[in-house]
Amino acid sequence: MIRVENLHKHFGGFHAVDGASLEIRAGTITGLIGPNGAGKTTLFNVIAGRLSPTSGRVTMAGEDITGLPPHALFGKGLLRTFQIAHEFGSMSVRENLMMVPPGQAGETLWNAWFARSRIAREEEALLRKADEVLDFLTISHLKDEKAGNLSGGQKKLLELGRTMMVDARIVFLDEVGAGVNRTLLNTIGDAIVRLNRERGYTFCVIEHDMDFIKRLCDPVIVMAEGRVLAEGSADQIMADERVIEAYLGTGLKNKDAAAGATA
Amino acid sequence: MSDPYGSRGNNDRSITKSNEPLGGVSGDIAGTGPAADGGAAASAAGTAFLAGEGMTGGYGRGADILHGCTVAVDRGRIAVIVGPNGAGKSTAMKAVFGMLTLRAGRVVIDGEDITHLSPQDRVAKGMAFVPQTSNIFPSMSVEENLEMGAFLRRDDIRGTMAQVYDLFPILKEKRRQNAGELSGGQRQQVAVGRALMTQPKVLMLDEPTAGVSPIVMDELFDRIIEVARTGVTILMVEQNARQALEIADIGYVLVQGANAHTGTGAELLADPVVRRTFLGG
Amino acid sequence: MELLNALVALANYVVIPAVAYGSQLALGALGVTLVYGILRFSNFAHGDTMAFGTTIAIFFTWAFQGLGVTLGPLPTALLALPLGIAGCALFVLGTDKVIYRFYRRQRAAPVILVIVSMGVMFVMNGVVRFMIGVDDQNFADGARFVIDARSFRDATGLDEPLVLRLPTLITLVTAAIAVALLFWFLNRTRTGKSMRAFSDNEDLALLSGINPERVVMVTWIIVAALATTAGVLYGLEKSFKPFVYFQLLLPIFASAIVGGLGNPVGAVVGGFVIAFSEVGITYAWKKVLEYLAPTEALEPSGLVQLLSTDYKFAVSFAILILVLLFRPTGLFKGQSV
Amino acid sequence: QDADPVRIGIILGFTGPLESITPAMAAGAELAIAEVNEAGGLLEGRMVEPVRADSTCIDSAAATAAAERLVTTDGVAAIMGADCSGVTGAILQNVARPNGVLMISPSATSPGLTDAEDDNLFFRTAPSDARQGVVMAEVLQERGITEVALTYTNNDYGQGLADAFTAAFEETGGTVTISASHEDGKADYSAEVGALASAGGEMLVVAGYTDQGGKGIIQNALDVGAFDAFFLPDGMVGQVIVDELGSGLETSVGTLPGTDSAGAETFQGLATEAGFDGTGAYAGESYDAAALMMLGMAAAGSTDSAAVSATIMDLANAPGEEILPGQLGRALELIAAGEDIDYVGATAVELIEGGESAGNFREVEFTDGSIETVNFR
Amino acid sequence: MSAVTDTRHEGVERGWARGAILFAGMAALLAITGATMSWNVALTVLNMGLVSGIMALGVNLQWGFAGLFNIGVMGFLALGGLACVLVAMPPTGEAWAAGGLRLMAGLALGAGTVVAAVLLWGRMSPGRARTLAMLAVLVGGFFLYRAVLDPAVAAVESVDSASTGYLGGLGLPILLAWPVGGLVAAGGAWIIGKIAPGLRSDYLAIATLGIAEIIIAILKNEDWLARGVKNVSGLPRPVPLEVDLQASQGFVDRAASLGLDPVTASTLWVKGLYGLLFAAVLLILLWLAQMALNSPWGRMMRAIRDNEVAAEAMGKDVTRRHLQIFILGSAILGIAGAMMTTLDGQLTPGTYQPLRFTFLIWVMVIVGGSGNNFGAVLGGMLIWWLWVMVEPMGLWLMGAITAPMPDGLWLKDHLQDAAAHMRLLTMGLVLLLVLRFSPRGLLPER
Ligand SMILES: Nc1ncnc2c1ncn2[C@@H]1O[C@H](COP(=O)(O)OP(=O)(O)OP(=O)(O)O)[C@@H](O)[C@H]1O
Ligand SMILES: Nc1ncnc2c1ncn2[C@@H]1O[C@H](COP(=O)(O)OP(=O)(O)OP(=O)(O)O)[C@@H](O)[C@H]1O
Ligand SMILES: [Mg+2]
Ligand SMILES: [Mg+2]
Repeated sequence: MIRVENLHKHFGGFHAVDGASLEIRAGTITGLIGPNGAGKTTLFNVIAGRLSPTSGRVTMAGEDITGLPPHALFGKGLLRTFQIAHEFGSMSVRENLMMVPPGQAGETLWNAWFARSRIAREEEALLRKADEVLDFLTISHLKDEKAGNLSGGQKKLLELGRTMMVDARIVFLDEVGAGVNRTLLNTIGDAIVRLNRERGYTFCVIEHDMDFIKRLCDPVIVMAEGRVLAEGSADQIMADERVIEAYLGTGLKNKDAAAGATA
Repeated sequence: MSDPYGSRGNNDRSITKSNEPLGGVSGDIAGTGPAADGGAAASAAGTAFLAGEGMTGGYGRGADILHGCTVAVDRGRIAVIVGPNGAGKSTAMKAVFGMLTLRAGRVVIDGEDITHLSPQDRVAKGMAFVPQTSNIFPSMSVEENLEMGAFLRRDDIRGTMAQVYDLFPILKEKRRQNAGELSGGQRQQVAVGRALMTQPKVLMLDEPTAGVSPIVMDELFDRIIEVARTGVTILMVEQNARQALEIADIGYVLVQGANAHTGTGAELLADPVVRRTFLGG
Repeated sequence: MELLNALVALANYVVIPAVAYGSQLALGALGVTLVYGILRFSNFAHGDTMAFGTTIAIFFTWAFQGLGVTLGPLPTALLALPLGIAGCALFVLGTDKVIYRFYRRQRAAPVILVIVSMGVMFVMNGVVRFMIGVDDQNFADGARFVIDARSFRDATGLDEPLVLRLPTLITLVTAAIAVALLFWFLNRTRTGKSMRAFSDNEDLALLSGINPERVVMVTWIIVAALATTAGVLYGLEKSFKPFVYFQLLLPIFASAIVGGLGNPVGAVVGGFVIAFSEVGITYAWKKVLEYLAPTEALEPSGLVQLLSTDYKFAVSFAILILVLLFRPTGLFKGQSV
Repeated sequence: QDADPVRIGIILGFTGPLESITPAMAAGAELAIAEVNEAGGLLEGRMVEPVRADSTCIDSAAATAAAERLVTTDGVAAIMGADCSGVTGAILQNVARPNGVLMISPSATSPGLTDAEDDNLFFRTAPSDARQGVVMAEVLQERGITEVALTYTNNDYGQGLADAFTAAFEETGGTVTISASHEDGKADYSAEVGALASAGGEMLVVAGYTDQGGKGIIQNALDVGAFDAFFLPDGMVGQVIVDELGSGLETSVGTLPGTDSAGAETFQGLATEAGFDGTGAYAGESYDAAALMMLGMAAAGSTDSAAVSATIMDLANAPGEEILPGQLGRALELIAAGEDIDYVGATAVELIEGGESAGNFREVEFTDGSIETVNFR
Repeated sequence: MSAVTDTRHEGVERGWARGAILFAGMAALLAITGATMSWNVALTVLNMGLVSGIMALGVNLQWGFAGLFNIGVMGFLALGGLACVLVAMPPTGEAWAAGGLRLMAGLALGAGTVVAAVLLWGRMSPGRARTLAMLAVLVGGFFLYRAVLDPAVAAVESVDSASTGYLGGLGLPILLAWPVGGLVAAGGAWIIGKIAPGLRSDYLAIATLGIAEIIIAILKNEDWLARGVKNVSGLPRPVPLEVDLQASQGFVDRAASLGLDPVTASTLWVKGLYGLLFAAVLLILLWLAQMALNSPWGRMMRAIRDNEVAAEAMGKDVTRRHLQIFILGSAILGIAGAMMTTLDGQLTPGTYQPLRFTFLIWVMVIVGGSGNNFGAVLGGMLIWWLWVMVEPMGLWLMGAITAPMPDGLWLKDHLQDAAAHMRLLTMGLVLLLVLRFSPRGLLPER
């Protein structure tokens, strides 16, 4: 679905993405992991049109989409969430969702003035849809709250919720799990799987929670220092020496000591 | 970004307000919360080094978020708060740090009631806090961020800074870069590093590991244990609850602004209800 | 010789005036940029703050002159400057206490503060006119020139004069010192860094033990010092008139913005960009070309002026826009709240 | 008698770009009013009361509202003002004409106002630009100057005068090397001076105001040694500029309205006594405007503007006994006695068709820090 | 949680109540003005207040809806004013004959040069050749343009320069100038939006300010267009002249039957007519703005204002929407500018000063409550009322202060000399007071 070819993104002298080539195959839930600063978010930003690459090419289903603006990519069914939540702070939670669907009749001024009833019908449907999503995310009691007042985790949920408002072809999730309660994250994981199976969405998921990755993703791509370090199934990856050294580590050194302290 | 004159930082106004004096706080702490088995918490609060007791309050003039919530931790121990999103964990932390006007309850450190102190004064008392969001100075360099952590210190800070760089090697590499240009996990490391620079007596961390890679997370938890061993009292909120509870001396589960479960980290981890409902099975 | 004449003409009519005006703008813009950088709003009262500080300095200058105290070749006003700064600082601190602080506590959006500063501007406007009236005030004394036209001609034998005024020189030196000091202060000192921290993330600054009231106070004092210095130096070189000081606001803002808001170096460079584009673009090259033309026949018949001076503001703004097109947050990557 | 006072509106830009000129103008008008009151008032002892209002000079809507207040609330019988042409036009069309109120402007010189529909309610005591331009050209020609640079304040006064002067000067065979406008109240005039210097000329003609951009230009030109001789038309001639620039003007000349009558000097004396600068731009014109309208009321025997305005031309022009500043009492007596007067005033008022001043001019030099009349034209 | 919805609903109701009370208060202020000063003054203030309300509405559209910091308001108002001249003044046949067509050709050449350069830039591949080619087109075009234009301008301007000296207008009814003013301003905004689509916050602000200054410079110095600083006065009016009414027997009789003298009746009648026209325009625009704000379109705009990056990622074309709202807001400003010029009856480029025509409008929007259309309109009317009333208020204040002082005291004289400046001081004080008690504006955005 998405193919990245020898992509570079430089900030001044720093090579945040340094010749990454990878493919996200249609119909998969691809995991993208790697140490902090590996260039994952930067890669997302380049694919989603937020940053323009220094060099390299991105194609979507064979079509060159390098350098297209984000809104155009959204139109092609490419959705993304932000690692650092980007909510519309002064709008209500529900409005945050209702604004998402593209091509709403009411987004044209003419209709806003002269086709009020058509808009009303459309809004009705949007409202129902939004409420469903909020129910799913367990934040429906907050639907009229200003998004800026949400808790850290709730904002991340809202990020996710926005991608659920429309039919997408591919969704990029940048650490939706960080700050989200694990029990809820499991539910979210189930939903991702369902969307993937039932509606054929492709997902690309950045996450540091290996349980989550293991449960959902195949294949998993590991990035380090702006390049692809390894690719394979979750189990393969987790057994890979290089990945363990660069990313996973070997667990708490002081674990026993910690237990001691508790006693 | 798009709002040239939008506000910066978070929007809760109460932060800069000095706390108004509270009239007639009842000492009856255990009775204030609807906690299921919050009793342990309440009793622990009596002697703890740091305690927020029966805290009730919310943002500005809005509805109460906290309902008689109690958290307490002994000197040199680690307390972990877990709970669903929006339970009021961060709010509780802010309340302990004086960034929220309490309508009832009090905050005690080392036997001294500090309910009326401003956040600044609490910093002077040796408390340090890493907020969950906007926890760095984006247009200052990494090194300056760390320096700001040590703002109130008069002694030589180079040693501490070296320790922080040891803990987070990537920060040393990026020390001249503006913190706002860092990756999500790197920012988080800066935020924790800033708090460590304070050399606090009490270290409060709101989800320090969110977005941090496993290897760094392990380092971080290790470091927290080490820090606690030096006598620093630690209060943290975590969603990586299982790892966090493993190192916790005491754990609190908050639900809807009230204590739902309290126990040692191991107890909570062993409790199937807690595991299923809050720790993701 | 001819070449020298051409160069001297250019220096005298373009370079030196632009440098003088540029450094005046720079000093003003430093104040604007500092308020923007630390307190995060565009302070419309800055022109009137300059006028206020200058007014006080003028009163003291007159007092000193009356007492016969002077600085020799230097203008007496320099002696009165610290007192003007003190008075101005007191006033702006008072303003902050009574007015701005309330909105800061309220966490009001910066645009509210902008409008509030307009309110302050109106009030200061009245206060200044009440104190010193609306007229031109000339308070310069001491030597006016470092090099004057006649002695330059006599000394060099050139046709063209070259003039360097003492206030110009003082302004230039002061602006250079001020920007260096400010840069050093903000980037190297604890207080300076704490001010930047406050501007970056107010809540976190609080959590780091930074006292916001102190930050604000220091900011205002520096702003008062910059504003008064800028006002006095401008007044020495040209003259003091409240309305003109208000009018100075626009080029000062333009300088601060084109340089990149919040950046002291940007403010200075911005000041020179604005000054040079105002003075330079509309220059009529006739004289210079006459000197350069090898034969009479080649001398220009017209003025050789790109655009008439009618359009000098338009041109300087056009250049400003052009700069912003290529650098949307100013030459030195300014802040943008 | 304690009859109702006759009110006269004085609407000038007390705030805004011309705020430093207007106080002396208002004082001039009020001087005339005080003089009339001293002489026993108008229309069987009614005192005259000035009511000030702010035209802001630039804000037509605010000026209109202020004038509306003068007319409909304060009930002024006539308006002395306004100063800037824009607001003057707005007040004339939106307040004075609809309410049929007489208006005499001391300073609005826009040629456009000449043709404006005014129902014969509008007069000006400021001299015509056209006439002054010719006078200026004559003076220069007699002094043997054939090449000048010209800068003018970018408003109708400046531009009108510049056009008139250029035409007249070129007719006499002179060359204007450059004609550059300048904006008042700006921070820096180096660009203008640079261009003017580059164009060159024996003299720099500065058609501006004493304490506005005009002064800035002269100061700048002197400082950088671009010009050392200046020609100053009426707006530029004032004690202020002589005081401030001192010896810099030694070789300069100027023109300003006036006849060989002692009007101007007398007025300056009176002004000094009253505590303001009588040489300020348009101070004399303001005195004359106020004086004329009061004399008109006396002559018409009422405050009705239609009646008053019918008398203005007669009063201002010959024949009749010449009236100088300080002689308003005498004028009132003459009028009461039914005799003809010719109001000369501070600026040698002579109204021509269209209700504006024909203008006689004095040629002045600036020696030893004072303004000396050397010739009359 | 229904409690949340309830409080919100309550908030909305309270908002309405507050709005109603404040507007009633505004009406009361005008009524008091009418009763104590005169109804003519009250109507004068009301009329310009309505126009100010429209101006504030335009700024609010840009700032309150979309967060675009436009401080070039003055320029758009001036463009509206220019439209009045171009539409309503009679054409100057002689000037047209002297060089009108050549002038038009010159302008077309200028525009053509720019278009050619832009096309070239788009067609050619990046590189030095492109830069050189474009420079060549621009420089060549510029000289050609000047060569054609300059003589034409000289010819046109020399036609009876004291009273015409310009091309004149189309001689159409002046009411037509209002929509045309909107169009002209919209055109200006379109150009700006095309040139500087990426600028934000204060950087956009200074760019718009610059463009406004450029527009004013052109108006002041291009005499062939609208006489420059020589001003165009005597614009036709959409309502009858007072003097004509006073001369009409029918009107005088009707006035007499109401117990009014002809002067009062005619001035009030004319002002009333203006008021009706302005109110009609204001209501239409207010309705349109309100409908737009409370629609998915408004929601989208608020989203863009809140977070451009996220809005872009959610498929909204931020640049286009910014351009759209910038044009709309500017068009409203253009309409207001044309209305103001119509009311003044003249175009005087020298009077366009940022303090009055940009910053004061901003004060209106913020004091009224940015993001709230009714707030903006209220702010427009209130601040205008103040702007006019602070003068007598200031004088009164000074009078009250100096009254107890003995005559001849220097302080008294000094104070009385400064009385005129009490105007701005009072304005400042009232402004600070209002913002003190409602820091988010009188009618804050909900
Ligand atoms: N605007 C920028 N300027 C300079 N360097 C940048 C910028 N943005 C990112 N970087 C650097 O690029 C590198 C990659 O950042 P990126 O955000 O892509 O990492 P990541 O893989 O998403 O990490 P994390 O897991 O912490 O989110 C980091 O080292 C970061 O410091
Ligand atoms: N500034 C604020 N103003 C008003 N309400 C707020 C504000 N911040 C948070 N809230 C509300 O308070 C409740 C508790 O928020 P809090 O941030 O304490 O949750 P949390 O337990 O930290 O959740 P998370 O795990 O998602 O961070 C939430 O419902 C949230 O909507
Ligand atoms: Mg990332
Ligand atoms: Mg939280």
